[in-house]
Parts: sequence; C-alpha cells; structure tokens
Amino acid sequence: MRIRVLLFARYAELMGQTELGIEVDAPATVRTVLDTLRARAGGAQLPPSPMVARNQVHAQLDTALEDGDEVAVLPPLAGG
Amino acid sequence: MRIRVLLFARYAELMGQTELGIEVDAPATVRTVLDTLRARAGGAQLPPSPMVARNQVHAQLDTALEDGDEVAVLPPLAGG
Amino acid sequence: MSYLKDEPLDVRTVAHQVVSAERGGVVTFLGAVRNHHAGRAVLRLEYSAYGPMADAEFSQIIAEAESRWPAKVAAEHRVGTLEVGDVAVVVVAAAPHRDAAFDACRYVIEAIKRRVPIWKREYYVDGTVGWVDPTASAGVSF
Amino acid sequence: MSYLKDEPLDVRTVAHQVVSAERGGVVTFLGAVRNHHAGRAVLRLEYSAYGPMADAEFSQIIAEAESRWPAKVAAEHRVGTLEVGDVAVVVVAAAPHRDAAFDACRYVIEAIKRRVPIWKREYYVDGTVGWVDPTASAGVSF
Repeated sequence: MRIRVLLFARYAELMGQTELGIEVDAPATVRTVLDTLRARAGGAQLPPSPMVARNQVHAQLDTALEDGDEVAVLPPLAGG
Repeated sequence: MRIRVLLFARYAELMGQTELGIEVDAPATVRTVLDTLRARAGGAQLPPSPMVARNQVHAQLDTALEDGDEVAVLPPLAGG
Repeated sequence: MSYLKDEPLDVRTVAHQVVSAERGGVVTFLGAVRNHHAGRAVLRLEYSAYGPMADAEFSQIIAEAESRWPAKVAAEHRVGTLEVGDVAVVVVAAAPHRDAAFDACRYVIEAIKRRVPIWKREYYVDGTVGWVDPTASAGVSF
Repeated sequence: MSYLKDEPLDVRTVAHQVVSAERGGVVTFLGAVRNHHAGRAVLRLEYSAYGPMADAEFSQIIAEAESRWPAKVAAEHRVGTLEVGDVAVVVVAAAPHRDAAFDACRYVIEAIKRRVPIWKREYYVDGTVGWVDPTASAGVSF
C-alpha cells in the first residue's frame, strides 16, 4: 500500500527531503514506515523512537496504517 | 497620648468621618483605640475584630501604640 | 511614583517596565469590571484606597515575588470611577522561564487582593449601591 | 483561519477574541525570543510548522481547556524569521474568575509546547546554527 511520508526540520535535513511516497506491504504500522526510511540515505540517523503522526494526529510506533495514509516523522517539538 | 485615627469606605460612612484625633491613656493598644471609637456615634456598628494598620503596616488588636501613631481601621479589602 | 492611577491603565506601559531580551516569558493578569456581581447588574463602580499604605504594600509584595522567583514584576491599580469593561488592575511578571512568570504573577495578584487597602463601591442598575465585601456571604454590604 | 501567523503577533487582537463584560479575569502568556540559549548568544531564529496538524492540535487543546474550565481561550504562534525580542507565541484566557483564567492559560501553553508540531532553528552570533531540542541535554542539536 502507498504511504505519504512527511519529514520536518532536522529530519528533513538528515534525509535531504521533506516529502516522499513509499510502498509498504500490508499489514503495516508506523514502525514499518520508519524501518523503510532507515534503509534510505540519511535514514540511519533517525532516532529509535521518534515522535510520529498518522493523518495529522499523534500516533505510536505500532499504530496500524491504511493505504493512502500520511505519516509524519516529527523531530523534538520546540514551539511556544 | 494622642492617636490619629483614619477611617475608610464603609467604616467612614458608619462614623460620618474619615479622620479624627483621639486621646488614650498609656499603655494603649489598637484595641484601646477601637473601644474608644465604639463609644462614639456610629462606632457600635464596627465589627469585633476589624482589619487594622498601625503607621501604614498591617497590625493586630493587641499591637502596642506610641504617642503620635496613626491607626487605620480597614473594612474588608476589595482591590484587584 | 504610585501604583495607584486615576486614569485608564495601559497594559503596555506596565509591561515595558519588566520585559527585556533576557526575560522571554511574560505573564499578564488583567482584572476588568464585570457587568454582574452578587446577582445584580453593575452600572459602574468606585475604587478608593488608603494611598500611602497601598503603595507600601504594593512595593513589599513585588519585592517578595522578585526575591522568591527569578522574575521582574510591575503592577498598577486604578482608583476613582470605572465603567463596566474598564481595567481595574494589571500585573505583569517577566522571567527567563514561564514557570517563574506564572507563579510570580499569581502570587502578586493574590497578595494584592489580600493585603492592599483598596475598597470598591458598586452602583447597580436597580439604583442600589453597595460596598463589595469578599468576607460577607452575599459578597456585598449595604 | 490559522493559529499560525507569518507576521508580528498583536496581543490585543488575540485578547479581543475572548474578553467580554462577563469575563473580568484575563491572563495572558507571551513568549518572546530571548537573546541567549544553550549558552550561546542568539541572533535570530526561524520557526517552521506542520501547518494542518498544528492547527488541529491548537484547536483541540483550546477545546480541552474550555471544557475543563469556565474560560475562553485564544492563541497564536508566529512562524518564519524572528529577531530577539519578537513575540513567538501569545495565549490569552478570559474567565469570570481569575483562577480559571490562570489555569486555562497555563494548560494551553504547556500543551502547545508538548503537542503542537512546531520547530525552531536558532542562528547564533558566533555563526553556528542549531535545532532547538528540549529533549537533548545541551538543549540544541546541530
């Protein structure tokens, strides 16, 4: 299934891009996406358990995904 | 000894004045001043233990007074 | 200089006394005249104060807050006649971090209410007039 | 309408969204860019955000505060380039009584920091650049 991945701030720098589409086999979780990213250039520097969101809502590593989902990998928040 | 008494807000209304000079015998406390006020017109309506200040500092009923002191009788505070 | 003002308070003037490039967290408390109190519709009110003691208490309270937290605090209280919506009190606390700013601001407004000799006379829409009395069950004495 | 603004924040505009004649207690938190962080002198900084999620979180956080306290809350966060002293975030909570205003304001700023996807890149006077990272012991990642 197809997942839209968003990268921000330091993680976008590490991987040299802010957005990418990836294909993962069902059933997939957020962890599946992160494992896929870690195999890409720069992805090895992602932390073991980054903050993540699925479809703009905070999620966990074991949150299940559906085809067409948007997964965002969020560096440590620094708003406020 | 001579004490300058200040009355405010509702207490000034009760007694019909905002300031008066009274004579009390030494040794005197704030309580002595209040007892003197209670004998004056309107003074009977003062509460048993009003908030008081001696020389612009919060005081107690048994705070000792000296000649020339200023005693203020403070209705319930309502600032802020 | 007095903490009591007989003209409209300006929050920015108060804030400028304490804000700086080192103090990035700024907490402001602003108390405005409400349109209801003790079940009555309020038309306007009058604040009076024991001026010299009020200033001494303000100064003492702010010194206490500044010694307890790494914060700078400024405050002003209006006296005289106020209409509904007018600002009666402003407290601004600025600190390098927000916790100290929140704690110092709250400390100061609580202490103002408890210790500063200020009184409030309310004029109601029904024509009655009362002295606000937080110690009375009705909240007001006539 | 977004909670994110790429131009200077105006506290009064935010306050006007929540202040009313029934709500006499108004607590404002204002976070400004400090001139130092992590032991370095800060020149300027850039806030970036995951816009749609940030707006959804802001909206959710404010709804939580308004359901928990009898308060109305408004907030804005700046994005883009900010200089030292510029206001990065404003939270205003208005309530009939001050306790609810203080509690709601503090709840919202704490939740913003914990949950809203916003990032801060700092440009230091010494020429270095870092990502602010509250989870790192140094407070910054390069």
